[in-house]
Amino acid sequence: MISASPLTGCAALLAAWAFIGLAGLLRPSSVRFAGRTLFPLGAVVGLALAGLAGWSLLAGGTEQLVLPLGLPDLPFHLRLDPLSSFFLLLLAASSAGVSVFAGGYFRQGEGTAPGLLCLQYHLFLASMGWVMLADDAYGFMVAWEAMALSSYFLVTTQHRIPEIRRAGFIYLLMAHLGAIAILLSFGVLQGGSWQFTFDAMRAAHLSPAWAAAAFLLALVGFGVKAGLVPLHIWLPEAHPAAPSPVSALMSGVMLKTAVYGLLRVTLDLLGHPAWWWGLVPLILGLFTAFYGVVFAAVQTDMKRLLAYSSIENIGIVFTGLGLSVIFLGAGMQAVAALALLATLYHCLNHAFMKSLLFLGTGSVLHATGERNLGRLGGLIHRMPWVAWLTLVGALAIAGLPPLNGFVSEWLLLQSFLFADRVPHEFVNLLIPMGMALVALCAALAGYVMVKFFGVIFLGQPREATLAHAHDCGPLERLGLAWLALGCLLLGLLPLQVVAALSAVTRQLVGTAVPQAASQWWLLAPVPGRSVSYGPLVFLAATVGIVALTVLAVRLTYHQRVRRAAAWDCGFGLLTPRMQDTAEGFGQPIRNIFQSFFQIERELPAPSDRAPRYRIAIADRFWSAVYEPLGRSVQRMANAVAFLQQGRISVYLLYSFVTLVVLLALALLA
Amino acid sequence: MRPEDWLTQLLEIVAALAAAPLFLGWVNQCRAWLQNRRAPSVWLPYRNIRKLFHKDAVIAQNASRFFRLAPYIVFGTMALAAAIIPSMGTRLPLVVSADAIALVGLFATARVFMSLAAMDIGTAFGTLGARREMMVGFLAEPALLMVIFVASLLSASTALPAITEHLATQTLGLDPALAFTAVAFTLVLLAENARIPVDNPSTHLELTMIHEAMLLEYSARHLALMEWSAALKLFNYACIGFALFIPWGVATGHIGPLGLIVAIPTLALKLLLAGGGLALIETLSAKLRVMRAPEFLASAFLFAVLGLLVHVMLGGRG
Amino acid sequence: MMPRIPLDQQLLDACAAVMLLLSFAMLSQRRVVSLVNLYAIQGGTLAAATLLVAWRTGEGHLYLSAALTIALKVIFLPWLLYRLIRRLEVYWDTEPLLNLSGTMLVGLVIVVFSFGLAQPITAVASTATRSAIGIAVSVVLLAFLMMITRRKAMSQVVGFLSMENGLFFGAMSATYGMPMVVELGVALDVLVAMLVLGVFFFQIREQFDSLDLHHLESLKEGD
Amino acid sequence: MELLFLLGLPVAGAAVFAFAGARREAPEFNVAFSLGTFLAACTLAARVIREGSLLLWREQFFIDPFNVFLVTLTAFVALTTSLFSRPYMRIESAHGRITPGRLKLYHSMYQLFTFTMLLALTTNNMGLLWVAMEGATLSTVLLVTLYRTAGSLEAGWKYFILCGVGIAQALFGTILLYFAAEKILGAQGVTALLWTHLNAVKSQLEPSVLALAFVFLLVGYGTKVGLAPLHNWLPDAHAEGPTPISAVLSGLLLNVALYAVVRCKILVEGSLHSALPSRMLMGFGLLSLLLATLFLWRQRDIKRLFAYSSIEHMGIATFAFGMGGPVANFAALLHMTVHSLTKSSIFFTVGHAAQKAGSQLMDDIRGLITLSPTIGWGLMMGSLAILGMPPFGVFASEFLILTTAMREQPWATPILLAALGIAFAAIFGRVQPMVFGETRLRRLPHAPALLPVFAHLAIVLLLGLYIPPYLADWYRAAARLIGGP
Repeated sequence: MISASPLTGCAALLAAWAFIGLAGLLRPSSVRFAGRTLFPLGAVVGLALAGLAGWSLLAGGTEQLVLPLGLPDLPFHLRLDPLSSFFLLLLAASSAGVSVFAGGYFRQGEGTAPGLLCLQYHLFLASMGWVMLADDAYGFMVAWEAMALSSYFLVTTQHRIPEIRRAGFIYLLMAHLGAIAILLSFGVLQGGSWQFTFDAMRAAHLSPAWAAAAFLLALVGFGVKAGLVPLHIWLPEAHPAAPSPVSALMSGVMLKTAVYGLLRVTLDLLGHPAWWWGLVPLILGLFTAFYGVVFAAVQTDMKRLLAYSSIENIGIVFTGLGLSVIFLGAGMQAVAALALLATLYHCLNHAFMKSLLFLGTGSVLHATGERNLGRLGGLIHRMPWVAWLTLVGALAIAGLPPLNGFVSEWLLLQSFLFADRVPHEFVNLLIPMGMALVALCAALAGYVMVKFFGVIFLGQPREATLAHAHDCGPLERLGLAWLALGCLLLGLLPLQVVAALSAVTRQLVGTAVPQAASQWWLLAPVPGRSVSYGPLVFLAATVGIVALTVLAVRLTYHQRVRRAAAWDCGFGLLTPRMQDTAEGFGQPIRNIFQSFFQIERELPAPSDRAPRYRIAIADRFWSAVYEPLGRSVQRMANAVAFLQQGRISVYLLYSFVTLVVLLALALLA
Repeated sequence: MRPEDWLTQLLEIVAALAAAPLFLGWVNQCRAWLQNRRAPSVWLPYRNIRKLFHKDAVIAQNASRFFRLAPYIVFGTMALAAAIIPSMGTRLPLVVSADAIALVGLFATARVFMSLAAMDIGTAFGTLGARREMMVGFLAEPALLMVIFVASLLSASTALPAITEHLATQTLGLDPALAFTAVAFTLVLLAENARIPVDNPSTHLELTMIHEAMLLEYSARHLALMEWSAALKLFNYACIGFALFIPWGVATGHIGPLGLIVAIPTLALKLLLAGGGLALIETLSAKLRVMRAPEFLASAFLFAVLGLLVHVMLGGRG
Repeated sequence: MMPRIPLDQQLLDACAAVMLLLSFAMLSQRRVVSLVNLYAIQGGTLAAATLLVAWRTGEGHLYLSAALTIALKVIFLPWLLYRLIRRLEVYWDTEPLLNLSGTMLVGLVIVVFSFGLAQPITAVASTATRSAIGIAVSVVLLAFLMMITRRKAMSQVVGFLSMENGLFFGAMSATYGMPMVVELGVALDVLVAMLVLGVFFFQIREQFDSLDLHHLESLKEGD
Repeated sequence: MELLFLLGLPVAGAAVFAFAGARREAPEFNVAFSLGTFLAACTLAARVIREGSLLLWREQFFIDPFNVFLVTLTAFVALTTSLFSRPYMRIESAHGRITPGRLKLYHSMYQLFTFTMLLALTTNNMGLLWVAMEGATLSTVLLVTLYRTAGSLEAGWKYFILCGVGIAQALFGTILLYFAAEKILGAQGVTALLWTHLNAVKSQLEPSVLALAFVFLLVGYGTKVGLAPLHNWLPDAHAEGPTPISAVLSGLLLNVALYAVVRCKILVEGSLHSALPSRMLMGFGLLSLLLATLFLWRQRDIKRLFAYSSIEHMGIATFAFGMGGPVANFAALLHMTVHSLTKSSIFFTVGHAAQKAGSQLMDDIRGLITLSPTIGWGLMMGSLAILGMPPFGVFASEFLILTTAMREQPWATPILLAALGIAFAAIFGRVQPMVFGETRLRRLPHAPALLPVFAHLAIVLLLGLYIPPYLADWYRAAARLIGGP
């Protein structure tokens, strides 16, 4: 019954990942075997999968497959349609780079044994792939939780460190709660047909109330995984705790599985969303984006900074998603397609940019053993490869043309500009504010990235030990280069990407964005408006002018350059301590958005022998939501504990009373 | 695209490169007049640049390649920006490849490279300048975007030529939305070009300076390029302002010699007026403390958003 | 003139009344030895009632069960309990958790409730003894109450046993007894239970050297 | 014939061990007897697969889809537990916690307990069912007090009294059932207590009487299921007895008691035609779930922790039976199966962990995987499985239960959500530091038994991904049999 086809191919490749992982158990403690053989192999599988997924995305077909596994009445269904192909592509393409990097990254004696690590890592990949292929609720949930579980074990690789254990615990707890919410949403979706296949859910007819309930449940469930504020608290804990390649996968890919799930439920299974649904993800997304970027700006741990920046990007993605739902509900298919396009594009971009950055931090971590920005600096001299490749990611995520981050933000803003066409006055007013917020977030992202790159790689080394930092190995370079190349190409060939994505938009909102311009290098997707963007020309022009300038300068003027000590207004005794620290760089943001943070300062007194300045910034949601929650549970637990005093007479009394009460009930009934 | 379009394109770039320092000089001269000082020559910026190009470059030992690359990048982006702003004609070949949002992106690129370069040496002033520059930037950039969005909502496009053509062909009348955004834009222009009240281009007082602090380590040709691109930036902002708010006179449609004959003088006139106005503002206002700058820019942002809301509430005419 | 109730019927009702009376007596009795006496008498009454019914209905297995009752509940178990009491020197129970008058009051309420409970059953019962079902229920629940209120392990056990009596009485009066196999099984269980308890008492005794239940209140949640 | 072996072997075993239970190789014999029982159960199951339901020995015994898998499961868990208790008991005596005499008692009672379980499952006679349930209490009460510590004695006493009293209520319920039945089936109570006959005529039974009967039966057997607020004996008995007993109590006794409750529910519902029994089950289920999770929150003793988790899961299953209908019943049956497998495997690992730490306090157990990875991973996996993490089978049942509840009883879903969340936080938050982190545990004199642990987990994993067709058919048939409101 199983014949050769893209779907079976993808399934086979996922299985291959799983087997590579299992192979790790053959020589669990051998770094060479896992690193030099298995991880690169995994990367190759990733490339193959990417090719396959890309091909089926362009083909735009849909095929299904039923596995002889699962519950008796509900075997695992698989389905490969444009949407899943796209996210598979995202997963495979970015994970290829990460896997290669990981091959060079993992060292001996890092908690979990390399072989086991390899197993968990590849199971993580495979389960993510399965999530995107699953076509029934049960299979989806199994894959979903398998993903959470494998990533949990990866996060707790260094399980001897209490903070990391705590992070893992919070992560898995939140993931579990989210999973239950998703499960309940599926319970609504099956619409009493007791068929848990997605086909049945597509066919089921739900009353508006039930449909809304399903949507909101799904939003909560997937929102937890995506890190939507206020469900985000696990993310800044777990992502930094994991080894860098894993952080890269979690931020770059795993968050997107949540987006995939929400898209699947909202636009595919539910089908006809009401326009007001979109407001929820729109508002939440905007808030998330802003919250994330503001917190990223004040972080002092480089991986936490990136984690918060992931929150920001997820916020932007959800904004686009909400926007497209609103447009769709208002019957503006073409614009909805544009917004959806922006969403998907941003997912793809973020997968590459964020993975790249996390891998960069990984190399820095290995070279210096430092995560604290306050102890880094000047690494561009010691590790040029990492520095320049990371720079690409940083510029991309800051949304600068002609790199990829800019394209998706451009598309998003373009779709925002249709706000005044929505036939709902209130929304008309609301959406421009959203546009303003998105602009602000984009600008702040630039701030964050200048801080990130500048403090780590530029300036003078803040610690003497940094002088011994070494550049990363060949495998790591390969991985970084692959991702950087991705950022560049996605930025330069938007038209081709958009063309590939049109199959997805066609599947989800029934239409693809138009391509007004005839030139292959010109992106003009905006329906009914003559707006276009041609990054290739853009780049060519810039490079051209720069080259001309350089040439002109070289030809006309002498090349004499003298090296001297830094001028610094003639101030001689320059020490590295005089540069801005990360705290210093975040200070304006701290002042401007004071109300967001829960700040505790430790200021030195004038008389201090060893003056010390410390500042700790906490997430308000902990103290506002989660700690009270825990306390109330504790209180309830204490309250009920009173019931069990150890007195047998009391216990007998319970039985007696129960008996009497039930008898009375039975008599009355 | 016709060949003469390419010609206009080239003309614009060259004109911008050539006129930018002059414009800067003009502004300084006006300022001097208004402050009863003996005005420096209008050509001073040119001499300055030329002098710098002849000097030997002195670079700090721990400067990386990035430090030397940055000036060229900044200069290149500014030149490209000049190319895509319809200051004389709207039929520009390069314009199709970058709309207003991309233009803002270009400015952002320049800013990021400049700040990173400033951080490269690792001096106190450099990082301080970079930080302040980014702080100004992350508030000014969205404000500028908002300004542009209002215009593009009016003209249903973010392509600058389209905006200009639409506004130019519009019957002259006061649009409250545009009025608001005009105010916002002026504020942004002041902030982005390191003018009073946000920054003072003619001081090296470390506590207050922003833009200059970033250039401290540069010398000779690198500094020249930086100065030049600063001038270009001012010029570009002025041209954006014209394109959005007083687009009349810009040659729309396929441009002929006649069109240019009208366009060039009008542009010159506009520049003269704008320079005077700018100098006036700078003279009348006092330098703000750096910590007040965010409030200043927030108000700019507010004006822009108000313009947007007003536009929407009055039922967009887009 | 009212129809004359047959003699055996009167006797049966008398037995029922005695059972109830005994339960109350046990509820109030604080001397452990006399508790056991009461229990033995209750067993005897139960046996008598069983015999009466057997004689009246001529059901063979009821004779057997009566014999079983006498052997187990009138002779063996009381004997066992006496021995335990002597060996462990537990003659008095301390003040019950609920004082006497209170217990009595609750007991009365329970009796009323039981009659209400028994109504639907007696309504459909066809046995001559159906009127006794309510009594059986109240015997069971009173024994329950006794177990709740007592503080000494020994008297709790007696309560447990008298609950067993109530159950048998109920079975007898509702359905002329259970199938033989069941009755045997139940009897066996009671027997084993008692033996186990015997072992238990000694274990508890050697652990705490007393059978007071307040020793057995350390495993708990509340603190 | 198979039935003879199934019931005969344990009795024989009990008799043998009563004399030879203290010998050095007694544990091996214990395993042998359990193995024999298991084989008998397998042949029986095979026969059921071949011929369908069976009525044996003048209808006194019967095997139908509802109890066949429970019989097999019981025999299997009894076998694995005996495997586990081999090293466990040796280590205990090496640590000097039990004497040879008690070892004798232990082995003999262990077999007897197995017998009562199997009898309760296979008998067709409600009276015998009661007798067997009481027998189960009696045979385990002395095992709970095996260590003769103050705590164990207290636990044993509470176990004895509470279950004794409870079971007495069940007897009264049985009497009422008989009373109602003989009206229809005639006296000479040979057939009147046979479940099959009762089931045949259930619609004619007097509703008012059956309603009362059900209350008594529910309270009676419910006490042994551990439904709140009748559960108070359960944590003490689990925590104080030797771990193999905790394993079989959680893994088998609770299942059998629930089985009895459901058997009664089938009859009563058939006669009542009202949702009363279902409502009562749902109420008990949710109450147990909620209370158990709240108690979980403040546990310090590891065995108490998992005892409460047993209450929680029994609550879930009861709730599912209460909802009724093919899906929920199917899920509940699956849940009974996977819970008993998972929970017993957890107790296996817990037992060894406690031996390593020399204490049952969770604060004393740290960093298992650093010292003995297998036990550590076993505990981790088991806990994750019991917490409903896929791809383990517990997730499969909870998946069906939750989705059903979302459609059928939406009002209950917030409770379920909260309860599952709290349970997860409570259990996983304690298991993680026990498994991970630095360690200060000691080595054991005998190699721990790992086969049972991973055998159970493997089966649970399998059930999450693939349920054998005949098992599925049994579940379906049983689900149909149980029906619903």
